Amino acid sequence: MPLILPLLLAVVLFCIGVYGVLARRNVITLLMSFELMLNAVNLNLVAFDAWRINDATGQTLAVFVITLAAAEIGLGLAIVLLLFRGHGHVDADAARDLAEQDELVEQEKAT
Amino acid sequence: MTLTWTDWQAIAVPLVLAIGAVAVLLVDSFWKSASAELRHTVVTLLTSAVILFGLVFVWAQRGGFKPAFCQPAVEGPAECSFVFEPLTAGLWAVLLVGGLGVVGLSTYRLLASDVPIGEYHFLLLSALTGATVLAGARDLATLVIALEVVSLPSFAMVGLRRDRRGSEGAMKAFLVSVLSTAVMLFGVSYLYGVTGSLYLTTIANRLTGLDPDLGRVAFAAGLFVIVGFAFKIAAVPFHAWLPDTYVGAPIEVTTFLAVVSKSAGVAGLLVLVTAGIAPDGSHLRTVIAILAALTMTVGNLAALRQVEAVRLLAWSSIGQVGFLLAPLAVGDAQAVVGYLAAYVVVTLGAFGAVAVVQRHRPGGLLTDYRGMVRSEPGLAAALIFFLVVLAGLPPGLAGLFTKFAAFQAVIDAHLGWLAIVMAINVMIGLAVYLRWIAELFRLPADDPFSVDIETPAVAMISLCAALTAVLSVLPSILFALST
Amino acid sequence: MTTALFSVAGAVALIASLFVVTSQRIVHAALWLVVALGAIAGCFGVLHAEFVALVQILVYVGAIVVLVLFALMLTKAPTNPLPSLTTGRSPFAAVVAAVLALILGTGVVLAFGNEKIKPVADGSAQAVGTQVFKTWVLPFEVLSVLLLAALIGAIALSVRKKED
Amino acid sequence: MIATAWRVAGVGFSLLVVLAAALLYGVDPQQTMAGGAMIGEDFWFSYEFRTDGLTVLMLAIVGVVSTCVQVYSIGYVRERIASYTALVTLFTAAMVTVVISDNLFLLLIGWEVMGVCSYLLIGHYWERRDARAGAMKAFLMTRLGDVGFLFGIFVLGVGYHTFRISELGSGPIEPHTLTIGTILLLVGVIGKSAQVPLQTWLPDAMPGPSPVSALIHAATMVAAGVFLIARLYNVFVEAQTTLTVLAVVACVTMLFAASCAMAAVEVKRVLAWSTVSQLAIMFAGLSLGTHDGRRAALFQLLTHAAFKGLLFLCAGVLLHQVGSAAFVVLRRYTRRGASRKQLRVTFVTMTIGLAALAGVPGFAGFFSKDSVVEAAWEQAKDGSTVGWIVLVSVCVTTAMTAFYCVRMWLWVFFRTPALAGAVGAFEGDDPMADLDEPDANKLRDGSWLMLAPMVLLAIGAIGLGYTDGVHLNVVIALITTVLALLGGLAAYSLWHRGADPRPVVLEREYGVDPAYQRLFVVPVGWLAKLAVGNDRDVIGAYVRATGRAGVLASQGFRKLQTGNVQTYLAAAVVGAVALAILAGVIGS
Amino acid sequence: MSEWLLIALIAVPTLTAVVLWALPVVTGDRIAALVGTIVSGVLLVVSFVLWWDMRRPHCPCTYQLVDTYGSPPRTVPGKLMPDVDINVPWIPSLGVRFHLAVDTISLPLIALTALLVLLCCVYSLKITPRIGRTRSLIALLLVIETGVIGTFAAADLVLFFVFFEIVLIPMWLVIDIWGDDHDRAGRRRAATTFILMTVLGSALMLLGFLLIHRHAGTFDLVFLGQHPIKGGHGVPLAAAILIAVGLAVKMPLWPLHIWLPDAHAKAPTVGSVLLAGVLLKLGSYGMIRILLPVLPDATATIAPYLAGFSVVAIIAGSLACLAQTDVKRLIAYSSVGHMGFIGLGIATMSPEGLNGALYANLAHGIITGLLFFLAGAIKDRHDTSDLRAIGRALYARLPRISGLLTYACLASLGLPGLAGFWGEMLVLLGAYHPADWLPRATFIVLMVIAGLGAVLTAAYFLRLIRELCQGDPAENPPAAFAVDLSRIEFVTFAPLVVLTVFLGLWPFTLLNQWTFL
Repeated sequence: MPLILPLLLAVVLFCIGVYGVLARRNVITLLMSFELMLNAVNLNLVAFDAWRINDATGQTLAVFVITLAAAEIGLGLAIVLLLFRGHGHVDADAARDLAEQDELVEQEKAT
Repeated sequence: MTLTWTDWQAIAVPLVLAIGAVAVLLVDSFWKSASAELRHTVVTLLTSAVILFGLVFVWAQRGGFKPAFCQPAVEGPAECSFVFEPLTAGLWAVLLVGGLGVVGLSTYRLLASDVPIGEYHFLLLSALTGATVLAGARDLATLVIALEVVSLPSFAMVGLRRDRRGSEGAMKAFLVSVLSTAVMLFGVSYLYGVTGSLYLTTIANRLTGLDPDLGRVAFAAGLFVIVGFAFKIAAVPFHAWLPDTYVGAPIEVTTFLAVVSKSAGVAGLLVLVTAGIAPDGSHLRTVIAILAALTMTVGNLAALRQVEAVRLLAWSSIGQVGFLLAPLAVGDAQAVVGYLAAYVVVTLGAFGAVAVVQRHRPGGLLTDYRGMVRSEPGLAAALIFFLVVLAGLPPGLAGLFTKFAAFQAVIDAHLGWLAIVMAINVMIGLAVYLRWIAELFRLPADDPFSVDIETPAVAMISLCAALTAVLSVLPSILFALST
Repeated sequence: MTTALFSVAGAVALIASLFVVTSQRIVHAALWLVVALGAIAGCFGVLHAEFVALVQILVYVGAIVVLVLFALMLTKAPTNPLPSLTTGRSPFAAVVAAVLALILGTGVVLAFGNEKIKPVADGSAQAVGTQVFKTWVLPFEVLSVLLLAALIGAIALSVRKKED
Repeated sequence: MIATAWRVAGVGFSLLVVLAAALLYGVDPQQTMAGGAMIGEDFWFSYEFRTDGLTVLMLAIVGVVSTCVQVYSIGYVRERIASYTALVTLFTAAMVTVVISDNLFLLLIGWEVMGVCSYLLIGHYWERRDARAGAMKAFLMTRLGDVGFLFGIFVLGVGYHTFRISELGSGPIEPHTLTIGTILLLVGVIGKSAQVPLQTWLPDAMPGPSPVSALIHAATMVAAGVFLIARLYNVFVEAQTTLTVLAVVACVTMLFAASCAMAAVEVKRVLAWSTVSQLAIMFAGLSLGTHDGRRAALFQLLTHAAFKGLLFLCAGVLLHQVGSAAFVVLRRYTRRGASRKQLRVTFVTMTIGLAALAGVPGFAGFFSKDSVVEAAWEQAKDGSTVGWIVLVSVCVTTAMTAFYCVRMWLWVFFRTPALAGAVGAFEGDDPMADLDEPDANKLRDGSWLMLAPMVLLAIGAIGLGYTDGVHLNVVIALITTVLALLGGLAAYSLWHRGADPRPVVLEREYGVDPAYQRLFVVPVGWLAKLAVGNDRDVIGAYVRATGRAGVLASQGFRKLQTGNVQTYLAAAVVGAVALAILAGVIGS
Repeated sequence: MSEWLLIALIAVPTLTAVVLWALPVVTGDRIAALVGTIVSGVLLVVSFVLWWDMRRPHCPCTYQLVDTYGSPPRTVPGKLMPDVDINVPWIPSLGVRFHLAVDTISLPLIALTALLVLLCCVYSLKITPRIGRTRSLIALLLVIETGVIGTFAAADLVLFFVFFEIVLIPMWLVIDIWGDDHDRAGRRRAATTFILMTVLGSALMLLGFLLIHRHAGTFDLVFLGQHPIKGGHGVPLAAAILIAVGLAVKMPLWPLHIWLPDAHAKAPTVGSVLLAGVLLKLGSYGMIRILLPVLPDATATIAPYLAGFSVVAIIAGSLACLAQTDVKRLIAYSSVGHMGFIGLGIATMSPEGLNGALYANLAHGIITGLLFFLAGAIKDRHDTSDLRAIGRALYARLPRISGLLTYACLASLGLPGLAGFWGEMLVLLGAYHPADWLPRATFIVLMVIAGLGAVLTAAYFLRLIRELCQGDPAENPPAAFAVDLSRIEFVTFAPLVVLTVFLGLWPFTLLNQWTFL
């Protein structure tokens, strides 16, 4: 089996994830896209492990990554819920309370 | 494998920190009978004790060299996951001092009242655990996971006030962080694929003399790893989350982000660079240099017209990171650690002063600081001193000499263009801080500024000022940290 | 044989993940994610990384997706099609992703175009276990700290404030 | 009280100079020095002084004229006495420094301090616009010359490896270095002595107090140029080219200035131009490059000091009594010889002075001028072009001098017999002016303090001609006398007809001043505006633009900070891709 | 003993400043000024003691003087000949040492600094800016004194840089707080432009220092003076250019002078005096001390350009003065011209030119200090420094002050017999007779242009006198001024007046200091 096959799949998955991160609005969908990206990583790790070394280091790291992803998702969803409580929505691009406040500049100029 | 005594010694500090974290959590959770004040005091003392232990340990072991979690390698020396060496000691000292400062800043009645104390200190200690591990990590798996241990608790802390702004800040930081982790891991997977190892030394060995096609992949992989760290330390163009998050978070957490979280990122990057991912002459160093130039320029320029104190500090910290990246790009650990140390102490002080003012003037505008030299001369003098150190002018010799070391590193590495960019940025940076200093001297438009400052804050700020003063008189301490 | 199997699983994963990022129903997206992750688990299986595949199914499909679905419910996500789920920046995002794919793909093909893999069939679970407890003790332990911290953090964030 | 003290000190100092001259007379040349430092690899520099015959001569002139001026000023100057007296004293002291100095830089100190003193004294009446402008012009033009002088010092000093005057001229030097150095020195001399082309300041300096004019014209400032060339004569003699240049300059100047004087309508202005012209005669004598020429020039300097000092003091009385020295004003007092009678001493002494200036035989000016002509003839005889040029020029100038002296004398003190004014006459502008008879009875001759110096100088204007012993070349004396007579007759006949034709060219003094204004002053004004504009709109604009760019960039970054986390992510990903591409470019 | 005196020179002012700040606010401004006066007076005495001490035969430079009396060698000029020498390691890992040393080049400048600060403090006893806060002003002046003296005494490049930078923030505060009280935005802009341009310049200079360090492995000026860096291109050239640019900003040379007019015009009187009298000297001193001895070949490469820019500065500064309508601004621009002369002198690399530059440094400090004091006196009385608003005929209104102004103008335009002359003369002589390795024709052309610049200098000062002092008093009715020249002003100005005459008439005292060049 050619090594290139899983690698290309990983690349495509990763880029689909990137697309999702940039194109989707709901934070939960963003999290899903991140999962795709992390899976691309795992695919790479497993494929490389199988290709050359075969000492299961890659697989171990893949397992770590899965765990890590779980931790991230857990905290992430907590943050999402918090966001929802505060804002009433979970759209990433609509939470803009913290943007630069232009009226402050005007206020400063006035004094 | 069996853990040897050396292994335990090497990871003693992170271990104690982790245990301390759990202990703090337990104390807070199960001692509900105590008053809030008492509980807060005990928790603070416990946390401080743990961190102080770390500092004492670092001081005691400062000259040692202890590789841990080692694995006999197929060829060459043993591969180790973790190394305690002078560089680690220096980074730990910086990180622990930063953590201690944040704890001091979070003492009773200084910490925002709606932040749960136990969880806050637990998360703080967890992140510190991750940071200390990160500074000693010598394999990619540990590096990545330790970095996550720094990041995730930090974001939890950002949202810990559980309000609208905090959640937004936490969300932004979190999203960016996850993306960066993904990118970094992607890079790690390729590095693993190309070299077949996760140990930094082995990777560095195998990276030399690669086939050009593989070399290109390895380069992209290294780039991705560096980009991942660049997200964490908010290097331009991966910086945009930082001001929003800094503003959204409670100010103590902002301080934590600016001091510990950022230092940890720098520490990780430093480990990567010095351990050989980006050896001398590698184009990755050029990439870091480009990042440095971009970061300092954009950070300082953007800080130029800020009207909020915290946001100004946020942008200026981006600028400072740019300066940090410059010696990093040439692998001068001594200069990086020195810079980091001065930056940490001064940032702590500056944020401390801002925290004191913010509690009386929640708007946090620069105009709130007007007339402070008259009404609060001591606080104003301290704040001016910190700002001057950040700008790198006398009397802030600590700042001056750390910048000087950065310049020296860059010049010695023949990066003339970067040095010129740095010189220009010294000017822009000065302009940033001067605006603030000028506000302090201006006569207030309305009621004169006055605050009642609690003893912890006074102690904290005085300590920072004193430490900065000592470092200004004897800057050699800064550069002795990592040697 | 493995190539064919892998191709099928990969194609499924690909298509499913495309649906994940394009579906206008957010719940559908979540379900497509299950399919995609399952297919990737299949890929792992083909590569004889059975342990990873199992963990994948267990953690992802079993835990994470359920978590996601709960979150969707808690945030009152609508089940009807929602065109606004994808922002107007999607063409731009597509271009960026395509360029990235092109660069990475070219690099990968150039570097690994002629390599073959022969996955060994003997149990990967044992190998992984050995690795975890022999070599990667430190990251493993740190990971435990991470999980604990994330857990406590999630709880701390989720607990409502006292005055609420 | 303070003023009196100043006056006493001033007169005392002048008398001290006279005393010094008297004591030094006949004493062997001496040299002393004070201080000292190496100012370079091989230049020793200290204050060196010397006394010799020339010094004594100059000290005598300076002392006497200065004493006269100081005494005269007691009666003349009524306001700002302290500063006036102090400056006149300083002026004298500076000239003394020039005279006794044996070091070029020390000489330069005196040289320029004189310039400053003249500036301040010309601007004594700083309320008046013409005084302000004249003072400034005087200083700037002499300063321009002084820069050349300084460079000349460099050239000669470095050439001879010494800045000591008495050592100059000895030792090897490249001929062209010598020429350049002397010509540069000449520039300074031309500026100081108001020779063409730096002549315009001297007539404009006339708004200053008359005694000061006397001091400047007779003994100090303008004479310093002549003194310098006389002092450095052995150097100048070596440089033939320079002497030729000097001759040309001198001849052009004497004719130019005399012609200007012929058309001037104010007593002091006539005198000023005559000074320029007379100085040119001295330079002409020096330019001959012979011992006789130098001697003649110094003789002329001596007599000129007497009669020109006298004339200015007389003009001062006129100014003091009448309030103006313009012909047209003075003429109103001529009915029935009022001014002659009321100002008897002034009239007599001024007549003597004018006679000396015009070269009437028997008066001092006659002898000194003739000695120059004689020296020129000695040269011309041998076929020297310079000699011929000088000879002719001086002769022509003699006629012109006689013309303007007689013209002035007549128009100022005598009523024209003609009934109505003819061409260019002074009443032509205002027919009623003649009827507007001022009260001439108020005219007084002034106090004895003012008259005594005039008398003293009048005696000098006659007697000094005989100090050198009378050795007339009869032919030359005859020729010059005839020429002077011709000039005087022409003036008389014009006056008699009530005509005073003043060609426009001469009245405008050849338009040199406006030309300079257009050529130098106006462009400098433009350049000044340009420099300010350059600072404001070019360099300043860059600085401001940098600041503005910083602000704009800052605002731009603020705008980028939209709060939308997805734009942040997009920027980051694009950044990463860009870095990847960049890295690919670098890597390949 | 001398070492302690030198340490005291640097430490005492700062310590006094700290004490002043620490004193309670009720401490009167007068007392602060008095303390400042006493301290800076003591410093002046100390600097003279050091100077006198140096002339004793134990000092190596004195031997030098005797040795070279007859035929001094045309060696590398500006080299540090340390007399008092303090040398302790400071930051070993960066190669930085705390190395102080003074010689006859630096001591006169130190004395000048002490003198001007003393006069500023004396002046502040009675006359203070309207904004008050004299205590802080005095303290800042003392800090500036530390920085300046430290710069003059530094024998280590990094130490030089540090002291160079110490001055910035105090000066910025002085301009920003006590500056022109009619134009808040203007004085802030001026102060900020000043500090930002200087900081950029000094950062570039630091790059040059680091290049030297990379090349020679040390920052020590004494060592570098004994082992100059050879080579006129490549790294030494880059270092020389960077250092020259950095110092040129401070000096300031055209076209980097743009900060100067505003800064001087907006600063309070004492600020202007120190800025013009002392701070500008840091640039020229640095050139003499660092560029010439350490990088002789590279300096020779850039010297013609340096000279060219200096001459442009002379001409452009003088021309700009001709069109100014503000007294302080005019004097500020005149500094551009004068510093141009100094730059030209340094660029000649000849003993004459360097003597001239050193002399002009001191003379300019004294004369321009006096000019700014006088401009301040006029400004205090009219509440403006605009010529048109002040009106003419100041001779009638303020005869003594305007008389002194005339005197100072004459001194400044380089009248022989006053201090300004010798510097300019020697510089021009140096340009006529530059070092052997420089293109002589170029320098002679530059000398001629600079000479014309001297005429322009005269022109604008005379214009100033004409526009300000002279004029018809009837047109500008005299305002009632309580005093013409107050006693404190007299006391303050008198030393400068006397020194101007003394240095003008007796240049040998100073010139003999530098014969070891």
